[in-house]
Amino acid sequence: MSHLHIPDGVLPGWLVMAGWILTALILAFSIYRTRSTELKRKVPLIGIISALMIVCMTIPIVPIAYHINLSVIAGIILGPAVAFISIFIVNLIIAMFGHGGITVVGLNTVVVGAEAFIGFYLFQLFLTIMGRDSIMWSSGLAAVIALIISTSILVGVVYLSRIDPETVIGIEGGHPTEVATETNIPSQLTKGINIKSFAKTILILLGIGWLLEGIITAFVIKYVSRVRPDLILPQRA
Amino acid sequence: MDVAIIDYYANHGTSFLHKAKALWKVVFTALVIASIILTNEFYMLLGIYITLVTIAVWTRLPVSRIITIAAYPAIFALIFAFAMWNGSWLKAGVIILKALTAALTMVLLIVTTPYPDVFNVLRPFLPRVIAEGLFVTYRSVFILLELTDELIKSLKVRGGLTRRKYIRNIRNFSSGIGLLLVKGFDYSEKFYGMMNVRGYSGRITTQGTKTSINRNDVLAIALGLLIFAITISTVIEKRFLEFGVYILACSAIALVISSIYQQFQN
Amino acid sequence: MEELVKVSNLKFKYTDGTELVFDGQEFIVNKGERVVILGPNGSGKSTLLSLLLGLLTSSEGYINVLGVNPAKDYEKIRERIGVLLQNVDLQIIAPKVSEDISFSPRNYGYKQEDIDELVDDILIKLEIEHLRDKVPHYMSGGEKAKVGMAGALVTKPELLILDEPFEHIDPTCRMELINLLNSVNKENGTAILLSTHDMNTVPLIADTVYLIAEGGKIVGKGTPKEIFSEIDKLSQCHVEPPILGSLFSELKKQGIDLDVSLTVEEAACAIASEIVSLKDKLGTA
Amino acid sequence: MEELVKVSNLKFKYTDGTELVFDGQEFIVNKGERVVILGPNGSGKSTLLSLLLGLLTSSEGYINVLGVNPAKDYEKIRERIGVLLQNVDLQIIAPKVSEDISFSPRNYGYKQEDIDELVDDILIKLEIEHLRDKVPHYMSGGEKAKVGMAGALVTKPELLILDEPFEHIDPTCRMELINLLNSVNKENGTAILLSTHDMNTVPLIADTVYLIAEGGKIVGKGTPKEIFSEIDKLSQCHVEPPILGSLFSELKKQGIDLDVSLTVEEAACAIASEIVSLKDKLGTA
Ligand SMILES: Nc1ncnc2c1ncn2[C@@H]1O[C@H](COP(=O)(O)OP(=O)(O)OP(=O)(O)O)[C@@H](O)[C@H]1O
Ligand SMILES: Nc1ncnc2c1ncn2[C@@H]1O[C@H](COP(=O)(O)OP(=O)(O)OP(=O)(O)O)[C@@H](O)[C@H]1O
Ligand SMILES: [Mg+2]
Ligand SMILES: [Mg+2]
Repeated sequence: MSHLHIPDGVLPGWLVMAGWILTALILAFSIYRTRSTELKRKVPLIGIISALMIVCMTIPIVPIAYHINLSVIAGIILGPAVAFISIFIVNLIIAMFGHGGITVVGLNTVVVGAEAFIGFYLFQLFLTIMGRDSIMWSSGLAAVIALIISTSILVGVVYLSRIDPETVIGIEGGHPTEVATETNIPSQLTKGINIKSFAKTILILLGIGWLLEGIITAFVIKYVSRVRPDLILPQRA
Repeated sequence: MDVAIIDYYANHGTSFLHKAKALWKVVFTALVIASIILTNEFYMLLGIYITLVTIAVWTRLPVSRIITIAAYPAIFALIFAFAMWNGSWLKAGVIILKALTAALTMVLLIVTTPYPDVFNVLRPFLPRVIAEGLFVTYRSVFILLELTDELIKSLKVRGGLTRRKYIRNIRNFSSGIGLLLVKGFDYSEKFYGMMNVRGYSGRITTQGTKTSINRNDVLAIALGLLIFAITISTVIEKRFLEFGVYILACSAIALVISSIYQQFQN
Repeated sequence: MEELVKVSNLKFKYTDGTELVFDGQEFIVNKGERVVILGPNGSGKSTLLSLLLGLLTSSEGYINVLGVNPAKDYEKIRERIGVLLQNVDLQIIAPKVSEDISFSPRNYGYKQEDIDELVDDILIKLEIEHLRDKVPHYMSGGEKAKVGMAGALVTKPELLILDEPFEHIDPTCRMELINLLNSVNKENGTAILLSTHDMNTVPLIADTVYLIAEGGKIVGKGTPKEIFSEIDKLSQCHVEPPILGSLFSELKKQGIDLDVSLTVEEAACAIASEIVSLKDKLGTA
Repeated sequence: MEELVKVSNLKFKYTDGTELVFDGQEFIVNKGERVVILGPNGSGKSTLLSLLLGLLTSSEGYINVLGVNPAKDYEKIRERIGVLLQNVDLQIIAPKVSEDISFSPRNYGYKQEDIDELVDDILIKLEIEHLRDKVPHYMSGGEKAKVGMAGALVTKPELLILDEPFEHIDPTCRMELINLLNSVNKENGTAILLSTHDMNTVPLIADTVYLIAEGGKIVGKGTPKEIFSEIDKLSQCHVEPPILGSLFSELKKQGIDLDVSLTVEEAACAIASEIVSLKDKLGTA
């Protein structure tokens, strides 16, 4: 669990909608941009990378929720645009399998897509700075930083959910008082997410995940670069 | 998330839900999900959850397994609930129940409907790359699952996964993932090439033949509408919430009767 | 005779630098002919078939399949070709057997009734009606092979291209497939082009055998008997003659020169008649 | 004789309900013995081998490998067992041949000098020194098989377990592998347990053959000659006798009763001596 799948019903409707719109826009742009570079030839790659992400989620490394994500690997191999398509596919499928929320596929895609995007550019940057031999360090570092940033985005999203007091977290409907009387929830307690404790919680929970994902990303990219270097380096063209 | 098991259930079930057409099951799912989004009432959500469990019993699949599969998002919901903790158990319960109920709805759909059928319904709304990507991904998942199985066997018999040697294990495991990626890519490329050789022009499965709606479809839609109607009425008219207890009781009774009946059948 | 496939001096280079050159002589498949390609691992059999299917593009040389260059215009001829690849798993596309078998005709835009009829026909012909509603990843290797074959045969193609169709398949099933291929060949005049390592099946399925050496060079062409009697060429290509071929050449070495026969029945007849005639002579003597 | 492997009345059930019961008789591999398992597709050969390797856990019955129950204590015996699984592709894990061959000893914690020596030895023994620095991904099937074999043999195991090692491999390469296995068996006394579909290689590699029917039942045990002369049992298991076996039984039908021989040389001798003796008689008569 190097990254958090937002479940259904936690975030307010407007935020969920915003996630969908953003995802739709980025998808449209990605498809538009890649059309020129032979999108058709990419379909097998999209398929296999998406499948790999899904399959890796079925291999729990440490029991329960811990699994790796491979989003940065997707970014490095597919490039940010195509990786976004792939991540959307993954999120849609795992949502169907009850793994993340179906209503928040949009938001989840934005968050994980950001990992791929940031991972790709950081990897390229580190490679140019540190040279081609640093492929392990470059990819590993890129992964860790990308995950930290994407988690921050997630915290940000959750923070955003507090902004509109009318729709506080969407937990209570439009009539807080009535609800409160009905179900005996003291209304002063429904202030929504405590952003500090939320951030603390996930930072602690995810820290180990980042490290693990960083190490695995480094080894996998190293492996691929030795066996099929063509899958990694000419990507920038 | 055990893809193979889910796929097996979807393809080997015999219940009314398995027999209903994918389109109407998707409608059912959409209605239930909408209900879950609309209501914020603990008892309402619990009622829906119990109803869904009842339907799970009707699918004649291992219910506990289905519930376990659908319990995964609860872990994340727990984190959110913890972060939002303000002393209200009910509120935490609502957050977790929402995640659980939504997940169970999706899982009910997916254990009774082969995934390609579901995405065939969505297909008209998706760009071609995504539709094709979804499809190739589905096949690739099964190719990879088989490869993964063999890979893990190889790693084990060659000493690659040893108790208590964590660093070594991670390293070997990563090599394994790299191997899967490279091999898997070769395979998907061949698979995609073969699709084209066999004449692919955008029709992977048969278009849903326009047969009339059957009993199973009607039942699926009716269930969806029922849940939606009750939920929406409580959202619009808060007074209906007084009946919350009865709704809960009804769903619980339905569950008990169904379970006993199912037990009896076996 | 009409040439369905013609290849000469074809060159292909993989990204890692492996180069294959299919020269030495022309490679031809005639209408209704059953052609087998033999060659060691890595000689380029699969590569040649992929080139014919337009999956790879050659860099040099002449290639013609059903009148077109497959690298450019495969779409024009694909309805006339049935294909079964080395790894059947990768060619079963649709999620249900009946849907998979109807994949090609559906995509070619056939009418639904026609499709249904074609699918029914082929299911009956291959005796796999019980598999109609199965999901591919829950079938055994042999079943998959038959489904793959059904998908290849459903549009009644003129040319069938098969890459090692007998791998993974136990001997009983193999004989069924061979009989099936032969009957399709006879009834519909379908030309068959296949590659295999299993020398012992070659005499049962081949009119013409091509022998490919490492690197792609076509070093031999002939009927199974002709090819299998050129022991030195075979060993040059790391191809072992089928067991009965070896038996007869071993017998020849020991001074017993019988007509080479490559099926068990023929061979038994040849040997038996030799012995019986000797015994007869002994009796009369 | 020391029993390395002993299995009796073993039961295993896959999650989807497929049940395999290895009963009928005990399954035993002795020290230094070469054992072949024959059976149709889906009879449970791979499952049995997986059980022996501790990859699956049986629900009932007795299983013992090198003195332990592999499901529990495989780690204790893994250094003494070399393994080549059905799909070599996924068994060659490292991105370079030499790294892959040293994979097991590295994981077992051997010292670097020892590892280097072991790797050198095995590369020389299998005559694949030229592959040392290659990337396995681009190698031919035969080369991969040899590298996989090297990885299995590098720690000089007492027991070699191979699941269909001859699939995908051309006949010449197959013969090389067979000779290699036989020489390892002779020199180091390594016991060999393998499963295969290729009947014709069985006489070359087996001391003992076990015949498994669908569902796992062990229906036959014996030397190749014994097993292959029980034609009805074979056909019950959908196993075809090797070609020479069929030839001799065909000859028998035609009234010529020779000793069954299963290698080309022996068969040729048997037939030739029969004919020659007849000719001699004819000459003297
Ligand atoms: N995708 C690829 N990239 C690089 N080299 C390849 C690729 N596919 C095949 N080769 C190489 O090309 C040569 C011919 O391979 P091909 O698969 O055509 O042989 P084959 O005759 O079909 O062998 P087999 O009998 O093992 O199937 C081999 O040396 C192989 O290593
Ligand atoms: N992972 C699995 N899940 C469910 N059933 C399985 C699984 N693996 C194998 N089986 C089933 O168990 C039976 C035995 O399979 P196994 O692979 O052991 O046969 P085999 O003798 O090795 O066949 P082959 O000759 O095709 O390799 C078959 O019916 C097969 O379908
Ligand atoms: Mg090939
Ligand atoms: Mg097997």
